Amino acid sequence: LGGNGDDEDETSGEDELADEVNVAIYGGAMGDGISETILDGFEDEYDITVNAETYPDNWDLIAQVQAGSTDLDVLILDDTAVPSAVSDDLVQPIREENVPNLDEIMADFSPYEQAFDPGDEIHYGPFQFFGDGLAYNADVLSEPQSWEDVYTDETEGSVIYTSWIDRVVGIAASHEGLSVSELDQDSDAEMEQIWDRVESMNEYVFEWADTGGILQDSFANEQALAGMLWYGRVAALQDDDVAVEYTIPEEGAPMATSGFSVSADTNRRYTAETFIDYTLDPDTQYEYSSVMGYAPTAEMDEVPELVENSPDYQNRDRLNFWNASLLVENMEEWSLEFQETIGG
Amino acid sequence: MALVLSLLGGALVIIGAYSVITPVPPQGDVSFTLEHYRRFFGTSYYLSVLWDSLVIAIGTTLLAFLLGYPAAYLLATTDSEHKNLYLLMLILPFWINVVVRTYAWRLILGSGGLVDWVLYDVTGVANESVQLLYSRGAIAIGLVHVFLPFMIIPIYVSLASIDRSGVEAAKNLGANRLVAFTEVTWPQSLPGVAAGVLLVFVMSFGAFVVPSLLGGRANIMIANVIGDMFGQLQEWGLGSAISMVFIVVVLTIVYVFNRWVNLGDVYGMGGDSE
Amino acid sequence: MASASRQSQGELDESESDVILRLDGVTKNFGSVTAVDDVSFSVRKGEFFSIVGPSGCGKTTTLRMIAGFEQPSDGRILLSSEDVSRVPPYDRDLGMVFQGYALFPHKTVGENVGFGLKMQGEDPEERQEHVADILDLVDLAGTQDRYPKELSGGQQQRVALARALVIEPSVLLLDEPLSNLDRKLREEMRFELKRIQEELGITTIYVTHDQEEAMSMSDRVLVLNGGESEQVAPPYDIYHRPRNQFVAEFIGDVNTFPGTVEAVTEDDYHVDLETEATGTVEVKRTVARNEFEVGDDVLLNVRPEDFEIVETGHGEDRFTGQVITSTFLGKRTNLLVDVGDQQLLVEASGRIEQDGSKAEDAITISWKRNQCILTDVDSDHVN
Amino acid sequence: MASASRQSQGELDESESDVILRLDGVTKNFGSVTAVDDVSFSVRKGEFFSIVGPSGCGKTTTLRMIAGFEQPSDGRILLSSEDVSRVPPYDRDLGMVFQGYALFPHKTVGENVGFGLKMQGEDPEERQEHVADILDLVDLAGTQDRYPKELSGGQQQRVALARALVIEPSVLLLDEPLSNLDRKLREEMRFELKRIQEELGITTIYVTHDQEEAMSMSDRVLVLNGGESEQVAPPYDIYHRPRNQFVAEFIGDVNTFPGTVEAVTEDDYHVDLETEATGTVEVKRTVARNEFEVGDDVLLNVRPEDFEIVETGHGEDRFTGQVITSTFLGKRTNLLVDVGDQQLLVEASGRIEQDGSKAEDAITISWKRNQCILTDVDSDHVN
Amino acid sequence: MNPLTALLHRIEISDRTADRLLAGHTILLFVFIYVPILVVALLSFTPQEVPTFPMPGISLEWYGELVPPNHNEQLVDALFRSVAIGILSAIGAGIVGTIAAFGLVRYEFEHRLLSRETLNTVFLLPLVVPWIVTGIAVLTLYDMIGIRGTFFSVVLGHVLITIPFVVIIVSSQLYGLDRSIEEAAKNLGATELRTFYEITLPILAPSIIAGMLFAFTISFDNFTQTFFWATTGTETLPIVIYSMIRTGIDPSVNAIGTVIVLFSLSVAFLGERLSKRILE
Ligand SMILES: Nc1ncnc2c1ncn2[C@@H]1O[C@H](COP(=O)(O)OP(=O)(O)OP(=O)(O)O)[C@@H](O)[C@H]1O
Ligand SMILES: Nc1ncnc2c1ncn2[C@@H]1O[C@H](COP(=O)(O)OP(=O)(O)OP(=O)(O)O)[C@@H](O)[C@H]1O
Ligand SMILES: [Mg+2]
Ligand SMILES: [Mg+2]
Repeated sequence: LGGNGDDEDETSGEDELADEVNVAIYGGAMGDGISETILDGFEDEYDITVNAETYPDNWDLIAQVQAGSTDLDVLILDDTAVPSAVSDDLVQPIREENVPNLDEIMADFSPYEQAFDPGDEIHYGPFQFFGDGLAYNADVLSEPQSWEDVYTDETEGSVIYTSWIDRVVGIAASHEGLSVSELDQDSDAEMEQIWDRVESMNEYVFEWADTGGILQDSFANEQALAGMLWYGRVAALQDDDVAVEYTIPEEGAPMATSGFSVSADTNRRYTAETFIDYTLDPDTQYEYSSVMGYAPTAEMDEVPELVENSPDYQNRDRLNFWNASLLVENMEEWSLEFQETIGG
Repeated sequence: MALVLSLLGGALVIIGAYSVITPVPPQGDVSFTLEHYRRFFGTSYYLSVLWDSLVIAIGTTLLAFLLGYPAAYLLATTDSEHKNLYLLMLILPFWINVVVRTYAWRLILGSGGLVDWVLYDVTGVANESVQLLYSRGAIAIGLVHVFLPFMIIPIYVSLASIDRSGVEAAKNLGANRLVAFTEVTWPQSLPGVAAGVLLVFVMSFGAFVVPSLLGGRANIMIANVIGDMFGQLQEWGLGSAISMVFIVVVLTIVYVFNRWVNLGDVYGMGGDSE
Repeated sequence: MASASRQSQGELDESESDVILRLDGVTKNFGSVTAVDDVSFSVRKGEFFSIVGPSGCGKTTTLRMIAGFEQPSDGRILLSSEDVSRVPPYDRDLGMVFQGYALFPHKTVGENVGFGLKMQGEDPEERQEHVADILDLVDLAGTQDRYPKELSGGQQQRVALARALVIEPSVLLLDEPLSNLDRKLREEMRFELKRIQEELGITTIYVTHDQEEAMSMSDRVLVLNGGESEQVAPPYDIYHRPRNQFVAEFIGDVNTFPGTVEAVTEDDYHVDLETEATGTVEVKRTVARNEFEVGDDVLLNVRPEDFEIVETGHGEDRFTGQVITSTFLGKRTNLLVDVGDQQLLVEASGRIEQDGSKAEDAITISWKRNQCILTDVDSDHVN
Repeated sequence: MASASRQSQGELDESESDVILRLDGVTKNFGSVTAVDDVSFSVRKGEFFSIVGPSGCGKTTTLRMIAGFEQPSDGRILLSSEDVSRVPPYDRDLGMVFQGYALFPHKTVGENVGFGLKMQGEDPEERQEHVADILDLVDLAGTQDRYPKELSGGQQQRVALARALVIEPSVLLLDEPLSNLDRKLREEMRFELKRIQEELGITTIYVTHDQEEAMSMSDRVLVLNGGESEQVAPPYDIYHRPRNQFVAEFIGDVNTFPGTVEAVTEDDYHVDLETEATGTVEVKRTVARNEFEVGDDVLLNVRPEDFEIVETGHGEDRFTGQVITSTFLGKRTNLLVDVGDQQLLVEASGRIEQDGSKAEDAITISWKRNQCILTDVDSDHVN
Repeated sequence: MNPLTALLHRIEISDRTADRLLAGHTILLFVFIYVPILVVALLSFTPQEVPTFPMPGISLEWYGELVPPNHNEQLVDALFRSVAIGILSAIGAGIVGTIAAFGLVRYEFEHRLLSRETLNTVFLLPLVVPWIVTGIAVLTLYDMIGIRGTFFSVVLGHVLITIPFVVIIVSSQLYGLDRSIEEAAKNLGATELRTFYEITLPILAPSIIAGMLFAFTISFDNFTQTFFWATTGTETLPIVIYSMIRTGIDPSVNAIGTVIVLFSLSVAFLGERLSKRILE
């Protein structure tokens, strides 16, 4: 089948750019940031219409794709969701020759190097990374060095974390000085340690929120004096003159990347790849990270000031990736354990 | 019409099938299994969430009824010409997205919120900061707020259709206002009460947004568990099984309730209730 | 102009000791509508008192004020000489039968009837006996466990009656209780009602728009018109000596002849009629309710049944005319007779068709002097 | 046993050319209830035909089958000699006035009345004219723009009538159109209806439970009872020569004396009454509708108005008795007279109270031989 | 008299007191309903990105997000799309629900399985089945019949979930409808169809509209199912708002809510004024 004749539509036009591309992104502030920099930039550069569809999080997106609803070409994913997306055939391999900017990614985050994209083929191109570090109200607390430092009389009932199970286990593990990259699947003792920690954290926690919005609001109106919040949101709160600071404790913290994958049933594969390539372009990343404050994955000589000040960027060595397959395997069990721990 | 019905039937068949096969969604070889149900019934946590949801739904329904009935009564018996406007005013706030409204409740109920401000900062009734969020009570308040019109409107309709001379007859026979109400008005308003109670109960039993925003993780309801199964946890089989159990539980309750107050009445069929 | 004698023969003496209910200048306004306008009357213990009048004349409103469902805008209502304006309906000790019965649809007949007793705190067993007794009285024994909708209209009406009666109220109020029944049943119920009323000797106030009903049952009748009281009198007086033209016309059919009082003798009025067919007519003074003077414009009314079909002949009390229509009604036949400048409604025996007088026939009719009604020309008409 | 002569004098000859509607053995079952049972009759063009009977006897069902809202379970309905069982209601060319008027509450009077014309596709201007004309006819000119609820009951009734008339239907069906009106208004409307019917010469089928109404307006009357046809005849016959005891009792009050036929002469039946007060009575054979033989048990019925109060005296047609109650009805007074083994209802003139006869008085009454009704003892009674 | 009745019997409440109590209760109820709405409205004027109380000042910034040229296109587009879907679904549910109500009330069901009770339950089902379940399952069906992701499929789905409201409200009025009015129309020459739209429909209009109002409300506010059914270009307002939850909703959403409620309240007030004008 050649590139001529009556088959000359988008499907067979393997190496041709389509007129438009449908991209799934997160909603809210991050969505706005992506939209303003990456999407608009891509549209301008390639004269392709980008249709953005926003999602609350990874799992909603995956559920929708699983159920069959999508005319999406490009999906946004966090690395923790990549293994299940790959094993459920929701995404297809990226043809490396079409995405030369994959090589720009620092080794730390490269899908070639990291366990989150198992197998020989590449399915995912991360464009930012961020830690699940510790945010705190600077009026009340001085900069904590350790996770332990935030548990004071004052913060009892004023700590907030998320209920996402990877974060719950990851942060509790970090408290114990365990790295989520190296959790021992077979060690009951480790897990027991983690659940005991969750239980003791729970005494200070007023809410395990399931949306980032609640995390952010809680810090903004000072209900939360300490807990989890991403650097990008902290930076935004600081703009609103909220006395909130962000740090990575010395025990370390879990980290994640966000990136794009090519949808398994797209018929604009080449365009999708071109888009991903664009997102990985250091210039694009520079632009994006200067707005959002999340650190770029590309190797670059100079990072924006906002990123420069980012504890995520400064303490990259304290951040650990998840052992994603371990996570996927145990999620339901952990989730149940977590609910029972906090619900009793 | 047939399209709509078959849509619903089809949906039920699919969920029913998902609850007894593996893997879900089906890929390659599919085999029959009762594992999903075994997991559900074997886990006391799921059962306790189901039970707690039931309790919250009943509490919400009761609260909505207690708040809604007198208002429906007043609206049904008033001679005000603005009656329709008042009824409309009950519904219009609900055109603000439920998330936005529920967020507003967070600001009212949370510590540092409106209630706290009034009770602690201004009046000093409370001697420490008041935190009403993250409790079953907060869920109930939020749910009542969301579902109140569904309680009020049916009760209003049924009260408005009662012949007022019955109350006068009762008074003439020596009943004071309260007795005339309990003996005459109340029993005749039961069809509307049944409709309202049914709607609010069913909808609050399956509530999703309000518990997750107001109740906190420790107080999630069954729909949140189902949501997790289809979302974060990717356990569609278990999610389908929980859904099937939930549907059966609701339908059983609805059925028992209907035996008690004749469903025909709910639809205004009137007639042979005993 | 006639000087109407305002002495009202139907009214009771204020001091009369057995007055149980008295309305004293009672007025009721609904916004700008005056539903009842300065109405006064008294009802004696044991009396059967009816209120009649056209639709919207204020009958129901009057009854509702007595029952305590409305407050008079002005005037007083006295029950057993006590002003009841501050007494709520449930403390007035009045039984009421509502126009639409107002039975409790969700209660059985037994529960409906027993409701008042329950309110009085009577214990269930006694109550059951009482209910059974009263159901017996209204001929509904054994229907205790049925629901109102399982009964026919007439039976429902009797349940409503039993419910009002069982509490042995001092006064029974009835608002058009028979209006929903068919003619046959209505007549039966009328009879029944009267029997029960007499058996129990209960004071009864009865609202109806059916004149015949009011007359057949009542000791006295109040005629209301546009909220105002037109006359209070026993049925015979209301029918034969109405105070004014409104009452005359409302309470039955009349043939009206305008005229002028020509002379007044000790016994008679000489009335000069304006019709061609007859000249001056002498009317007994006792027949007229009001006093007239020479020169007063009056109306002379003859009821259809007061005409007689006679052999041909002449005279001032005779008319010869043409039958225009003849309507067979069973008991009687109504003839519409054209007597030149007027059409007269004449009631004849029901067998007249067989007897001969059919449409198109010429007949002669006469009426008796003392069987006519003389009213003031300025008084209201039925519109 | 009496051999009733089944020749029905009210029925029309099948072949008669001006029959517009014919029911032929029509039966209607609702589940196990037989609402109408093998009813047959024919209606002539221009005729005013009434259907009467007690509540639930099948009047409305019969009318609804004619209109096409119900299908007969058995039998045929012919309109202008054409079987209409397959013709939907909107193609039957019948006007109908419903019991509750069934006016369209959301349309003005003009739109209500014009609805039928609109369905016929008449253009708006012509329609307006037509509507105005017919509203004129029913005396409602100028009410076009009002809504039904803004009219009084009587006016609504006339709108319903106008709505049915304006399409000039071949037959007009009326289901108790006057039952919701008060007595005065009902009598007026009766007259009005009859006038319009005659003016337009329109065939009319009129359902009522009011016997007097049926008789006063109709050319012929059908009496239904429990779904079955009891008699079809002109009013006079129905009243004075009822086919059986049911019709006699339903169509008016009767005083009934059981007896046995003792002898049959050319002109008379000799009936031996079982009452003590009277012995054998001779009744003209022409008076009885059915033929009787010697030994037949019969009922002899006398209508209250067929009694006469006479001077004291004796004889086989006289009763002397005690007045138990006397009910003043205006036109007339009903006396309940105790004559020993029976109580008789006697109708006297309305002035009797003044004339003397009051309760407790002894009076003598008589009746005329040829003014009685003889029926088969086995026929139905009004229950 | 049972003890409760006996107790109540002893409580004398004058009509005035009772009316006041009721009025007081109802006013409190309206306060309860409107307090969160007021909070939403207040927050729409905050100058902050993450609103807190007390507000540090007043700003119209978030209303700027709604009006061109600097408007948040996604949000505003979604608003108009939601209104369109809401209206179409309300119309759809109005039609289907009315027909269903007719079937329920008018049709004589003889079959044991197809009884009125069964059908009543069937029409309640869309309420009973957890929303996420209908969301996913119906989506799977859409995928099978190939209408997934279309605007039509979203409307169709909304019709499904809003039908119960129309059915309940319409069937109760239909039950009380005097059938002789329809028969009168047929008697005057109107065919079945003509009778329906000339007579039945206008008379049922109030309850159909009430049912449609509920339907619109449900559709306008629905997230769970719509999330699965909608796709690029068919996202509704709730979906856009939900997608913001992950990182925090900005007050432009409050501004939208405020505009919606103010707009609909004024339409309601005006409507009431107008209808009174017309009636008088
Ligand atoms: N609640 C009310 N508000 C305003 N007007 C009223 C009210 N109740 C009665 N009216 C008016 O008062 C007048 C008298 O009404 P009422 O019901 O007493 O008449 P009625 O004699 O009983 O008539 P009917 O024979 O039709 O029952 C009527 O004009 C009526 O419209
Ligand atoms: N749709 C129906 N289903 C079952 N039974 C019916 C139905 N319609 C009428 N009937 C029964 O048929 C009988 C005759 O009813 P119909 O309405 O014809 O009486 P009617 O003579 O018009 O009475 P009324 O004077 O009370 O109006 C009654 O026993 C009634 O209960
Ligand atoms: Mg009245
Ligand atoms: Mg009937």
